[in-house]
Amino acid sequence: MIPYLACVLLFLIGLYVVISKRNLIKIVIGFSLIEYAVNLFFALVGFKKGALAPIITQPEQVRMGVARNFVDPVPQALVLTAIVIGLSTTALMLSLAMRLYEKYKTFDISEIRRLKG
Amino acid sequence: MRGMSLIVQVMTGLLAGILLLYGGYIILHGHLTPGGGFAGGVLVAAALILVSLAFGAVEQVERREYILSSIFESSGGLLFLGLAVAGYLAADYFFRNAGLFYIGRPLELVSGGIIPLANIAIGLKVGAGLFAIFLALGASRFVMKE
Amino acid sequence: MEGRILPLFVAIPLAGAFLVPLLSKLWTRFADLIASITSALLLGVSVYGWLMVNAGGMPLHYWVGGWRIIGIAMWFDALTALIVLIINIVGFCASVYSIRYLDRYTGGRWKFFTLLLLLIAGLNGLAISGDLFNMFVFIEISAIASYALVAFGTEEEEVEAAFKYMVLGEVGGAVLLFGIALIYARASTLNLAHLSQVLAGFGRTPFYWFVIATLLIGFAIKMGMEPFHAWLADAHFSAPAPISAMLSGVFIKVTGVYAMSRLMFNVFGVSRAETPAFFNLLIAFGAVSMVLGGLLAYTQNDYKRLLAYSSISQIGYILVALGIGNFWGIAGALFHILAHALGKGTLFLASGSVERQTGTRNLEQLKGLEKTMPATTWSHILASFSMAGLPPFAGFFSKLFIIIGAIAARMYWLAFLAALFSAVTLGYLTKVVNMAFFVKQNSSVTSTREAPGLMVLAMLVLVVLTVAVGVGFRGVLDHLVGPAARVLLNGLEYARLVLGG
Amino acid sequence: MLAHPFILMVLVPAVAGLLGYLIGRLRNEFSFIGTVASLYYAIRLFLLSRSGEPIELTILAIGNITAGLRLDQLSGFILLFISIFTTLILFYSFRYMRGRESTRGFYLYSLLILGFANGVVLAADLVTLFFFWGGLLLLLYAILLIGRGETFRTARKALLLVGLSDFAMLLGIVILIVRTFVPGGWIDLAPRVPLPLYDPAMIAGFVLIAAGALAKAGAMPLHTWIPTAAETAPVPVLALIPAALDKLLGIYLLIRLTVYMFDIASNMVLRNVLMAIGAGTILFAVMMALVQKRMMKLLAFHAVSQVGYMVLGIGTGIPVGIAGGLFHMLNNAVYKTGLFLAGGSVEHWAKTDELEKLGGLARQMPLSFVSFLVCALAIAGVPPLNGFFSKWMVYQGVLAVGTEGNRLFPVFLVAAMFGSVLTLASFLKLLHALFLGQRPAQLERVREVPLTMWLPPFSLALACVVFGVFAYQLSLRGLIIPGLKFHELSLSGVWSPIPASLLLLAALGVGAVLYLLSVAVKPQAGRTFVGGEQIGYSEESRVPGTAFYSSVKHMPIIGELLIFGERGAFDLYNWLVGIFRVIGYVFREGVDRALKALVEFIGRLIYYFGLGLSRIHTGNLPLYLSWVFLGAVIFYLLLFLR
Repeated sequence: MIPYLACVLLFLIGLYVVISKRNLIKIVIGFSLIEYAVNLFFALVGFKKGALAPIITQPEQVRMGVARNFVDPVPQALVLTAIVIGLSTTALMLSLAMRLYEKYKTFDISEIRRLKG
Repeated sequence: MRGMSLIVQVMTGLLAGILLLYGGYIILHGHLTPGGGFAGGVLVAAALILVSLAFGAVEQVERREYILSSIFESSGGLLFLGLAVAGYLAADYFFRNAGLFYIGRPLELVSGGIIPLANIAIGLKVGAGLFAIFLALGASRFVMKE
Repeated sequence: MEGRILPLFVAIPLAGAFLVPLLSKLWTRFADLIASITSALLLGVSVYGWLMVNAGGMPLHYWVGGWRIIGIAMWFDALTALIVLIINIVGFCASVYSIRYLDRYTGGRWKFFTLLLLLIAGLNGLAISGDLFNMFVFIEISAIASYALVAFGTEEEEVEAAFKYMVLGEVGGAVLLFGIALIYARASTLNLAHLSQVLAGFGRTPFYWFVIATLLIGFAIKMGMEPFHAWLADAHFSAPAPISAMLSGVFIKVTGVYAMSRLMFNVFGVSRAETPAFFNLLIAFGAVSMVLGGLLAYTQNDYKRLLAYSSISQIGYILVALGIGNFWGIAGALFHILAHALGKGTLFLASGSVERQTGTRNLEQLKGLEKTMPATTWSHILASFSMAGLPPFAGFFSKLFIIIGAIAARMYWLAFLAALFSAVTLGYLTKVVNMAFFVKQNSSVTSTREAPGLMVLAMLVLVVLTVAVGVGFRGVLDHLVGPAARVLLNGLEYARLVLGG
Repeated sequence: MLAHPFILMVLVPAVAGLLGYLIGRLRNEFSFIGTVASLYYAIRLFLLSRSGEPIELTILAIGNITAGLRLDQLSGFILLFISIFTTLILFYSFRYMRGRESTRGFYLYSLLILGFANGVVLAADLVTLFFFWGGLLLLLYAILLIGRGETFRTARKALLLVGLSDFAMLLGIVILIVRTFVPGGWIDLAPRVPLPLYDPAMIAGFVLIAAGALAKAGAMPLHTWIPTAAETAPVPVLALIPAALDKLLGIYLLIRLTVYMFDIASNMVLRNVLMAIGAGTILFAVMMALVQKRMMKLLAFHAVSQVGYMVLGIGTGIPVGIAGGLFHMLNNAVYKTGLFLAGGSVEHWAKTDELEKLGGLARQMPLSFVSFLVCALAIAGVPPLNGFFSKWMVYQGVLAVGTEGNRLFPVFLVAAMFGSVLTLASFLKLLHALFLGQRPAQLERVREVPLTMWLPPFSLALACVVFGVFAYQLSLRGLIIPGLKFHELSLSGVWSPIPASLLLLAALGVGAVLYLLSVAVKPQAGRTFVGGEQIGYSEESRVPGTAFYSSVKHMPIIGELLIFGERGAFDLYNWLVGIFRVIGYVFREGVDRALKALVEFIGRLIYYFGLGLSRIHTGNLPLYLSWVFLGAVIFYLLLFLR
């Protein structure tokens, strides 16, 4: 239960950062926190107590059917994909943040308000 | 312009080769051990970024590197897609793994069908792509201005 | 195998996207060529797929890599056919239009077309995907491409809009991923068909509602429903015109409405009789979007911003229609997706032409363009009529179906509201006509010539389709929209077809 | 199926219009071919429809629902006249429109309008009808963009007003469809058994659709776009749309509604409402017409006013009244088109339609003058012209309502008769201002218009006479009565037009001779002397048309009559004009402005509300995020914690 609570906490911290911080870079960081929280949650979904990592190290394992004692490998694969997506979004966000800094000479989101109405 | 200090440059020269090697290892063993194209590609990109941070480069070289890496990235993507299409053409299934390469012998390097090849393609794409992102972000500019 | 063509929907645009940066190093115009050829091919494939589904009556399916249920499923039924057709029609027009439109920007041509093709690939992949996580991945692919495209101009406003759009959009993405993780935690499967059978066994527990609410937040952000709409106007406003057309015409509907209705109707099995709460929520938020979007559009003085707020209003129509939940409502929603994609696509392309020729989009500065830009003017006027729901254009029939649905469901106030807000739509769209095209010019910004031929061609294709869909609405209803609406109405029947077939 | 005459009626004009638009050089030829072909098919269909059996063509059939076209006696008759009027007007406009702006568009739109109007009349069910109806709305918008001045405002006003009523009509159609799903049709326009008219939903459907029909015909209070259009649109457009086609179509639909689909006789309240609208339209529009200073606007207000008689007649629900309303529609289209065209001829030469600047053109333009005179007398209801006969039938209908115990009927009767008197007055004024009186200097060179321009109004004037003299034999028995479902028409009080008209003709002949002898030969202000010295013509000494009565009283014989009249009736006239000016002012300020103010107020309300909404989009990202957060909370509240 505690890991799940940690996820929620992480998510809330991320949300807090995104909503309340004004610095663009901090917003990106907060956003990454949200992603990590969700990824962590997803990885936890596949967790099974006392099970092994889903890696076959000996040929015999295949034949003996040890595979049954593995944790669910699907979430891990999915989380990897999600991390890749997170990486690209973070990279794009950072590059946008840098462009914004070049244009507006500030990292303060509350001053970047040319679009309104 | 000149990059970082001599100590850093020497250390980088030592490390970069090892990093590249390790990245290649992870890419190639992606179907046997944890890791694979993405993780290995990140390592490769890290090595490249390290070198370019430590040694610096004139803008012209950066531009060339950027073009090169975008070419590599695209070819990685095309290779990956080509593998998928090869399975499609051979056996009607996108990413069909059977019937192309020898598969099914656990824990041997040449055993995963098209998976090692796909890992290589992904490694190419991720390595080149991350490096391209690094160049596009222009991080080196900030470092070198100091 | 029947489903052979399905991977092409993803493979063709991806191949195009990877080829563009390689080949455009040799000759920059390869980018235009590849993009146009690719999108034309896609259009051909989607028409072919539609014909196959229509002829056989049975959906097409495909397992990537031949892995059956543990692999990635692809699925092409009548609903997919409709969505894929919409994506590729607008995508084709956008890429043809972009060829001359991009003259405005210095360089970066290949980046634009790569991203555009990635956007199309993501949307197509989402439409044919039969796997929950894959849906998420494709949503993210198209979303990331769209963030980058919004920022394409790299001026202050563009980058600002892209950043805001991105933060909101990615919050939506994260929430979606959270919802998917919740589903997986409970059902241990991601295949939509399998999932629907597993979920059907759980009953309408609080967990069920929690997951629906979570997913709905994600989709609401993607589709720009009030009050999740804040990014939409900025993004549509700042993007290059063909991208605005893609975003408004296709993106918000495919990643928002289509994905939501696919999940809710076919996987969660919502139905008006059993889960009225969901439908009432759609009606409430749809009506609010319809009203507020229309009011916001009414006050704008920027051509594209007005159109952007109008999109929110039209999304409201679609949601209301889905919320009505009977056949006419759902058919009306799908018809409206089609009509709005064509009509709003035309309008955004027309705004791009005006901006390219005159250099401004401010309605107070534009005057008397009718004399010099007749094709653009009339494209705009006809598309406006379609959007406002005047016969015999496509938009009329969608609104007619929506009103019929509302009356059949005894929601008279909704019918009244829908009719009223088509008058408001007419009001703000003719305001554009008035200010930009017809008022006599007096030394204000004006253009000396019509937009280039390819741009006009792209607009005309959409306008002709708008008229054709309106005139041949019976055929469209019988062969395209009606079967698609039945897919949604049949709900869990979907699962049986996949697993049985 | 494409070669079926029904389809051809719609397609041929449209295709001819498109071809003419594409090949601009041949647009006159193509327009001619299009209209004549439409006329040919219309005559064929008219003759076909004489057999009495409806002919149907199903276009779509899905299960039980069919949509299609149908020809019966009513639609055959209307079709014929649509084609006739369009042909005449286009014939006229070949010369009139030459060298003007947007000529290509004019022919395209008017031919498309012809095709769509044919479609409306041929439609067998409400949905098909609405399809063409909506198309006409767009074409109206497009054709009103032609002209001079702020055409866009005109077009937008028309689009909003007519569009609003079209939405109402759509709502009505949907209510009817949902309410009474008749197997075999999307609400057939001529069901075997009329629908009942007591259920609130049915009444709502009826009222909403009737609103659409009335707006099309131009009844108050949805008429205001017509006078506005008169300021900007060219004459053929005015003659084509508000004068001819819109009346035909609007009243056609009203007849379909009241006689075929429902039985209006069964609901007294609705009848009273319709009659009140009719009477109000007659009176107020004619008052507005009296005070106009521009010919086209004056005619436009009369075009509105005449609708009142038709609505009044149909609203009576008595066969005579309904037949009278339908007949009046036909007559009105004939003389109103004639008036517009003849007036347009004047305007064509004079380049203005302001009454102050016109006058004395009778000698230069005798044929136009005669056409205008006959049509003006017809509209005023002078026997034996056609306008008299139909008005008389309407009065009979109103009287018959009185015998049914309706207490309100005297009001309607008085309004209708009074309107008739005022119509006569205003046309006397118009006639004088245009053709009699003194000619301004800049009009010296005016001469008669060419054949293609005088022939259409002249033939219409001829039709006025023919329809009047042979009213019973030709029009009623041949056209009107078969078009309605009543087999017998009891005309109480016999009016035999032929002998009466012979007598009147003799009187008119004498009058004409006198007129020619006394007035037209020698205009009264021939020479002007100042201090014993003759000076030339000067603008100051010219008496404009508004001083009609002061100049007429110098005429030898007619002058005597008029001097007599001037003391009594025309003092009253001036007095009344003063009152009407006030009433008209109040009406214009009170109702028209109030309506406009209301629309503006709503628009402004929407605008400021939207402005307030748009103000809260401050561009502040955390604010947007908090909205998302808020929405999320609402979602969870609504769904998870239900």
